[in-house]
Amino acid sequence: MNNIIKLVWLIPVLPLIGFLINGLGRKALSKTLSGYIGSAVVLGSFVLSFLVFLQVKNGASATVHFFNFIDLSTFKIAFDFKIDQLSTLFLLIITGVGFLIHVYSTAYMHDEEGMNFAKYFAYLNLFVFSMLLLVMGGNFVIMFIGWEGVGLCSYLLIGYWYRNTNYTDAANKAFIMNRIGDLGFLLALFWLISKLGTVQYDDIFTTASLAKLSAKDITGITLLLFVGATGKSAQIPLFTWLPDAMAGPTPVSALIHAATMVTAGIYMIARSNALFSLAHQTQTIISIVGLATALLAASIAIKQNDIKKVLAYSTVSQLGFMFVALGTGNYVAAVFHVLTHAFFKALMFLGSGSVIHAMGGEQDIRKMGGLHKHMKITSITFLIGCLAISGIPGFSGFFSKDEILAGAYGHSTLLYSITLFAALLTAFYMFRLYIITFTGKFRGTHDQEHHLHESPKAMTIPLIILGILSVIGGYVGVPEVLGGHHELAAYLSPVVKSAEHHLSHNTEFMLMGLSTILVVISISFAWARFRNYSIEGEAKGLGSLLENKWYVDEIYQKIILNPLKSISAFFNNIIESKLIDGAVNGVGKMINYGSRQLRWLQSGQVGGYVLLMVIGMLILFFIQLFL
Amino acid sequence: MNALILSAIWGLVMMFCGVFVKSKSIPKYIAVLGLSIVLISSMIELLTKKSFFHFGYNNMLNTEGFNLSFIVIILFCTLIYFLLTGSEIEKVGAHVGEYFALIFFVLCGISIVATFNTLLMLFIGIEIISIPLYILTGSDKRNLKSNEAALKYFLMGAFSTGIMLMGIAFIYGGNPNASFYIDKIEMGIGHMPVLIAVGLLFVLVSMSFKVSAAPFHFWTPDVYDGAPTVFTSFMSSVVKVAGFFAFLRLFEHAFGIVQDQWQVLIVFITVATLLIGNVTAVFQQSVKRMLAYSSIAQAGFMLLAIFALNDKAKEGILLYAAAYSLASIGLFGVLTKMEDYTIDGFNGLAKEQPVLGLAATIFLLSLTGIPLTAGFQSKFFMLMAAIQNGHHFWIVIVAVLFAAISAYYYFRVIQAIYFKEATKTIILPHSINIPFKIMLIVIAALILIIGVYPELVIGWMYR
Amino acid sequence: MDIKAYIILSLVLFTIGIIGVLVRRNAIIIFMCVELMLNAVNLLLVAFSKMHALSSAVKASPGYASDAQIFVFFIMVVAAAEVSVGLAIIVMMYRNVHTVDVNFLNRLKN
Amino acid sequence: MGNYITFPDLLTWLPMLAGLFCFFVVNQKKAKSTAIIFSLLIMGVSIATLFFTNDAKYLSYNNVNYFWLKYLGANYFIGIDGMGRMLTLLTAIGFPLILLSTVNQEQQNPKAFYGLMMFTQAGLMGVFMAFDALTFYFYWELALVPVYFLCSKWGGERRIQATFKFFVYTFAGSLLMLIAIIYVYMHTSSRAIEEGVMIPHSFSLTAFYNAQLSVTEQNWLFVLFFIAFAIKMPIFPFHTWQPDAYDQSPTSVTMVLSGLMVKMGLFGVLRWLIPVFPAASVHYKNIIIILSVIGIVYASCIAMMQDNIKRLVAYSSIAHIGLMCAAIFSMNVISIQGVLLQMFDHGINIIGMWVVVQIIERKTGVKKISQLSGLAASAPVLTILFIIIALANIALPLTNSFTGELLMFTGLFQTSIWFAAIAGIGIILSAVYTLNMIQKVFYGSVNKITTEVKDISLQEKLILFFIVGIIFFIGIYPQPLIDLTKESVTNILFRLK
Amino acid sequence: MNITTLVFILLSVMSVGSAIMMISSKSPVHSVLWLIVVFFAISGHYILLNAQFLAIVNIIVYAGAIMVLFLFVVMLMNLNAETEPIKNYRLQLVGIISGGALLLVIVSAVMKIDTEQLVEMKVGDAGLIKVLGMNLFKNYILPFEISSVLFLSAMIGAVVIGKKDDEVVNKPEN
Repeated sequence: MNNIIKLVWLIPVLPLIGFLINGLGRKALSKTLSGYIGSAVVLGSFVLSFLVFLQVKNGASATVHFFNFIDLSTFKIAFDFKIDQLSTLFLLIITGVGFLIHVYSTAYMHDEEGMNFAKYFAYLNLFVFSMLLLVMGGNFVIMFIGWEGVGLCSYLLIGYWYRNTNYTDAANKAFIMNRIGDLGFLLALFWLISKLGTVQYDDIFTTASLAKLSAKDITGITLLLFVGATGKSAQIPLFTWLPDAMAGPTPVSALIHAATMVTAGIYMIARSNALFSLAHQTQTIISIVGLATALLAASIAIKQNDIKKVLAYSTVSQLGFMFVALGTGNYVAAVFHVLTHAFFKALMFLGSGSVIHAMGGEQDIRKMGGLHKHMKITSITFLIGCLAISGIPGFSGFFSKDEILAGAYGHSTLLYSITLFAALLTAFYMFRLYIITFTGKFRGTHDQEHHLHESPKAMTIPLIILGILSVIGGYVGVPEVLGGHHELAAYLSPVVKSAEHHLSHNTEFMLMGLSTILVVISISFAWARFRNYSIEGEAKGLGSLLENKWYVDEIYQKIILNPLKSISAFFNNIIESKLIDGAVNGVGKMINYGSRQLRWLQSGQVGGYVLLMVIGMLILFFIQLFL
Repeated sequence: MNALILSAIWGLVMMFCGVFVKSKSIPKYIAVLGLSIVLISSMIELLTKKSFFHFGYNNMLNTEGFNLSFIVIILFCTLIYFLLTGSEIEKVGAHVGEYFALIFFVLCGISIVATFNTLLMLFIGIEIISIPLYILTGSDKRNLKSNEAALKYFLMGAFSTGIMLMGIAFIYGGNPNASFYIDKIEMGIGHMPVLIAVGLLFVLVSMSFKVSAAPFHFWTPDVYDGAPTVFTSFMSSVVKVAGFFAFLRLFEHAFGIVQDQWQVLIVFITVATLLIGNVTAVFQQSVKRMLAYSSIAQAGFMLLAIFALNDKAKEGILLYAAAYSLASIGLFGVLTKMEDYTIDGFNGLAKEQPVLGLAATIFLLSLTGIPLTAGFQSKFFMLMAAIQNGHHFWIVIVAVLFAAISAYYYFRVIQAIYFKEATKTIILPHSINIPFKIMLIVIAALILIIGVYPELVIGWMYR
Repeated sequence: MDIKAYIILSLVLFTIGIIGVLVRRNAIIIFMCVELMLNAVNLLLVAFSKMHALSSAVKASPGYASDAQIFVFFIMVVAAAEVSVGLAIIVMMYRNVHTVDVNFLNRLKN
Repeated sequence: MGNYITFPDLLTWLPMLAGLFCFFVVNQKKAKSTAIIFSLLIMGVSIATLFFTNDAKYLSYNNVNYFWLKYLGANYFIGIDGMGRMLTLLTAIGFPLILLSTVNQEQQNPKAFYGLMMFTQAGLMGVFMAFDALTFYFYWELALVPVYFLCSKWGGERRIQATFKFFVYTFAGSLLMLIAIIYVYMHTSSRAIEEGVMIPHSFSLTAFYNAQLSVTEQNWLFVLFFIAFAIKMPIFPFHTWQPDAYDQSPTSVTMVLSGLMVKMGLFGVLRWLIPVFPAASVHYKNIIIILSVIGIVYASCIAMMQDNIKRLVAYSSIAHIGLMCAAIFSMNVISIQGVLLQMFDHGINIIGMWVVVQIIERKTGVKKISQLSGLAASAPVLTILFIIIALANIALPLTNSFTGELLMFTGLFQTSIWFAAIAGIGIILSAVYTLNMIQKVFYGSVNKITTEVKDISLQEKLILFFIVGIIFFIGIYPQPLIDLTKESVTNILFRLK
Repeated sequence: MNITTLVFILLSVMSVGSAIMMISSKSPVHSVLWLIVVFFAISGHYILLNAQFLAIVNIIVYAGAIMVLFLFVVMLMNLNAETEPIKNYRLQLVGIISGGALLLVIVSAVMKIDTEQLVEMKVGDAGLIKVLGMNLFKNYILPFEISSVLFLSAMIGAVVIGKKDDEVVNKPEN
């Protein structure tokens, strides 16, 4: 045990080393070498993580102290790593999926020139490093370091093709929206510090210190933390950056914007479950926001035509599900869904990457179709992903989603039914995507058709592995009702204490059955609708509303950005130059004016001078003798 | 005593020198020699507390350390003045010896007003200062400006003399001791007698006139502008400070105990002076005239000493005497070398004449009151005095805000010297002789030294 | 006589002098007005000296009472000196511009 | 006190000597190298001071104290405590960086230029070490005057007006402070300097701490002091001199102004204002925090509107200083410690920013953001280094500012959540304008102006790497700085009780 | 009303009246003559106050020497009523009003004195030449000597300013 724990520092440091090698030596390294290095370090981390996992799965946990980051005698922030079941699970996801995506990238990014290629891997490694810091941090500050770090890497990677202004716009948007969330996180952090004087998980999540917090404190802190989570995990109102973030290379979307970074919010709330369980109002808000996001994103996804956009909105929607789970206190379900989602969403993103690769960069599904013939592995693995996300029994998504639904049902029937509806939409749009892309006739140009080919091994192997994982990933959490033991729940139990739902087995069966049947119906509907897809005209009414993403971006532009700009312009043009500078210069002008006026007193005539002197005397005499 | 008598005697010597010596440049050396003698003898008097001359002057003068140290400072500054601009005096007109004689008489008058103990001596002293100055102002007979200045100065000066005498008469009338001695004026209990109050007002007005405090300052810009530059230099520095010294001495010893009854008048005058001096100076285009207004502005600061009337004020007035005189003398010295007195006339001076530029900059910085210059120390002591006084605190804030404004017009000259390019139409001085440059450097160095270590000046008064 | 009478008298004379300075433009007349002011002062001083001569404190030494009259003497001395210089200046100006109007020379202003 | 030369002596006299050397001894060509060599030497001395931190043991090395104006009770008293040590270190590091980074710029009349630069350094050093109010005031102005000349002589086309505004503004402020100094001085208690000689008052810091001031007196003296410091920092609404001055000054002077000089104001607040007027500080704290917080948002908003890269950095600096000021007046251990950290960090970062801005301006000849594009393609190393510095400037974790801002915000939060929240908007806005600027200047495709631009030279690389190195070192391990200044924080807060 | 008061009033009216005439008469020569009348009236006052020495000196110095000098200059310049510059009416009025106001202020302040202090008339030795002489040459020797400096400078002034040596040049404006 101890030996491995002593080595945990290597887990983040390895990717950091990879980053430094790739970053500093990007001119010297060949593409192959930097690809190897980039992947190898992550693999190394994965191996270590796995070793750690072997240790902690028996219930052990540890806080590893390195040095004091900040030490004021009254207040300390330690540089600590917290190694427990939750963090280890995330370690595995990050390094595991991360490794696969690194491998995939070596092939996907092959067209980039050498320096940029190395830069790409450097960024990717830096991302892994930050994400590892985020989950391993032993206190909120270290988590925050990772938290902002992943935001930065996301920014860098979205803007990877920096010549395109739209892409860099998207990158800025992502960073800024994340920062808004970060502010919430920070404020929560300050609140905690001012109340408890510490940021250490081990000190905060004890009954004794939680008791020190008033109800108002708890609500406030959890709400602010949740604001942080909405930023990172793309929930209403801060979700719009995620679809735009698809500007980055596809593997990046897979890793950052599907599997890992966006789940940071869930991780954080799961990590603080002790706190959130005490805040019922916050929980309600979380579930409402989650649900609304799930619905909204799902509805938008129906009408999107960019393959990655659909996946992006689906991610937002799935994250919404996870928040519903968090809101209902069902932390294990949320984490479970993170796990399965990481598999199938990464799979689908990589699959879409494979498609895009084959299509020579084309992302519009309307110009695809019938790709199944040309790229079987991609198609099949993508289908597995779709099945998994739709919650077809047997696939991983089924188990996790079902758990969320069960939790929602335990909470309220209304919540359950809306969540279910969102799940049905998921199935619908995913299959819409699949059907339009992979079945039917090819609708692209001849050139494209000619070049269609299955992707190289470095891409397909990760697809296959993820495909397998998307199937079997769910079996770590088979619920009791299906004869399982829910190993995940047991594994996480030292850290995460979910709310208990006492649903009878019958009810659970009934729910599963209902959702399965409805999902199948939904899929069939999609099949019926898009089997013979041809390019549609302008959508109208609701359709156009959906196609334009409910005009959320435009609304933000109207109610936030434009006023901000006008205020800034007002500050700049009126207050700064007229009022403040005007006042300062005005004093100068006044003096100048006074100077010009006072000069007339100096008339040059003795009589005038004497007269003024006499008047001066008069005033002085008057003051002295009569006042 | 030494200064008084020796400078009177040397004035006589210079007068005869004017008659018998035909060369124009010789009187300067004689004057420097004489002034050195006067200075040294005064220093000896200050150090030994013994005068060379013993006769009963009925306690009409008071040669305490403070007064003597002021005289020493004044004599020293005048010596610097002679050394720097002695050769300029030669250029004013034909009567070189006479000019020097008049300056010595002025010094004689200054040593009276610095030590007077009775109102009579004050009056005579002031007249001995004024009359030679009227003449010096008008000494450039060919110049109508000089004529005009002399006439204005004379008429207004005579007018103010009348006012001062009226004041003295009232003070005498209100004084039951029937004495002109300033420390024998009885103020009674409570409010001072009305007669004395009226007298005080008259005297205040005429002293304000002498030190060019507003609203009795109107003669200053015109006279300083019209007089030959080299004499303006003397008038605006040494003489002006002497006026303040007399002002301070009179009001401290005669009216000090009822200060609370007239302080508000000083406040009024001070604020008006600061306002008019600083604000009007802003718009001036001629450096000479700007300096005239700035001398009014500086007077506003010196008035704080009268306002405060405490030990710090005395130290401050000594420092001001040294700092302000040196800077003024230096600056006017530079000005005498300039062809064009407008601010634009200084454009690019630093490039053409680096020494002149640097020295002028230091003088201007000192006048502004930038630390490490003597000007700062003097302002600092004045502020300290005013704050120590404890009444009307706001006047200090007004004073420093106006000091900030003063930076505006002083720095315009600095900007011209350093940051602007010389235009072809403006003639900058070409050949400046080495002694002049050396003197400028010496003055600048003195200003800096006093700025760092002001006890060099005020230490005298504690001897 | 009450001293107030003398005070008022000399103040009136003094003020007439001031008014003269204010209303006249002839330099010589202005100068004469100043002389009038000085005379008003002289009169007042003498009156005060005679007033003090009555007070018991001063009576002991008559020298004190005569101080003011000596002062008047000095004022006359100074006035004489001033007149010589003043008239010289006025004459100089007259020689240059052939007028004694104080407002004629008006180069120095603002 | 012994007769040996002490550290404060070295730190003030060396730059002064260097200045005189540049002015009078060396020729035009050597002035630059003289200044650089001296500044490196001073940096060495300053680093050496870090090893003599045990005051009990090394007191005599760290203090200079002798009578200056005996009758007044003013001593020439300079010394280095933790806070002073840190800021002198910053000054000592800053100057070689500034001089080296602008080494390629040819100045006309380098003797005067470098001479004045070194005088400025002397002034700054003195301010950070003064323990006597008069000494403090002297150095305070000594730092100002050379800068006036530097800006007016070597600045941009509107330099004279801009600098003049700056000068008069600061001069007026410092005169007000002078009044307050004198007033406090008048209320200090007398003490014996030698056998039988009593001095009525004293200018020393301790005497000021023990001055007998009523609450009302404290309140308005505080205002007088504060205006001087507020102008120097500058905080809203006393800031209008600053963008103009930064824009119009030669870049190296801008670096001095923004990196080092603004610290004078903050330092003044910490060393003089709060400890001398504890009651008034508490009385005004909310007003000042509100002003600062408004300033943060306000300056950030204006920064977003700027097209001139120099003005943008200037306004961003106002926002940062606003935060520091707000944190100071939160007056708790965490916030003040944060401010001390941030003073150092901000100094390094903003110098780094200016170094890059200066390189860009020199290479392209423009400072308009809208005229630049695609520098990342032509100068990738510069881009990366600048992004790091810019991100450090907006306090990304693991860069130096993060710890400072974290602590400052924590402290500010303890005053009120709303202050922290509104100030936090500044964090967001800072990201907005910084990223916008990066996007417009570095990203996109190259245009006519930027296409010819070459990447930076080795020497510039070294400077920027050095800055980045400091950024990361302090970002990851700020504890040495904290340890250095811990005691100062305790001392300041002790006065508040 | 005794004779002293009568004489006092007479002299006062005379002095004030001729002073007014002095400032109001158009011709400078008349002004000089009126001023001489004032001086005589004031000398009368001195005699009334038993200040004989001053009365004499006043007539000799002022009326005799100074005013003659004035008259001489006036005649020399050939000034008369026609060449007399006149101020505009409004300025004159302002001058008179402000002067009058000043008088009013001071007089009303002085009149507030309650105690009646008398002036010694016709008798007393303070103004006698013997007392004055003793005092002047015993106590006031210093100012007496110093006033020689005053005359010296006045003399130099006359030389410097009065001596005609160059023709007038209208120097360019600086």
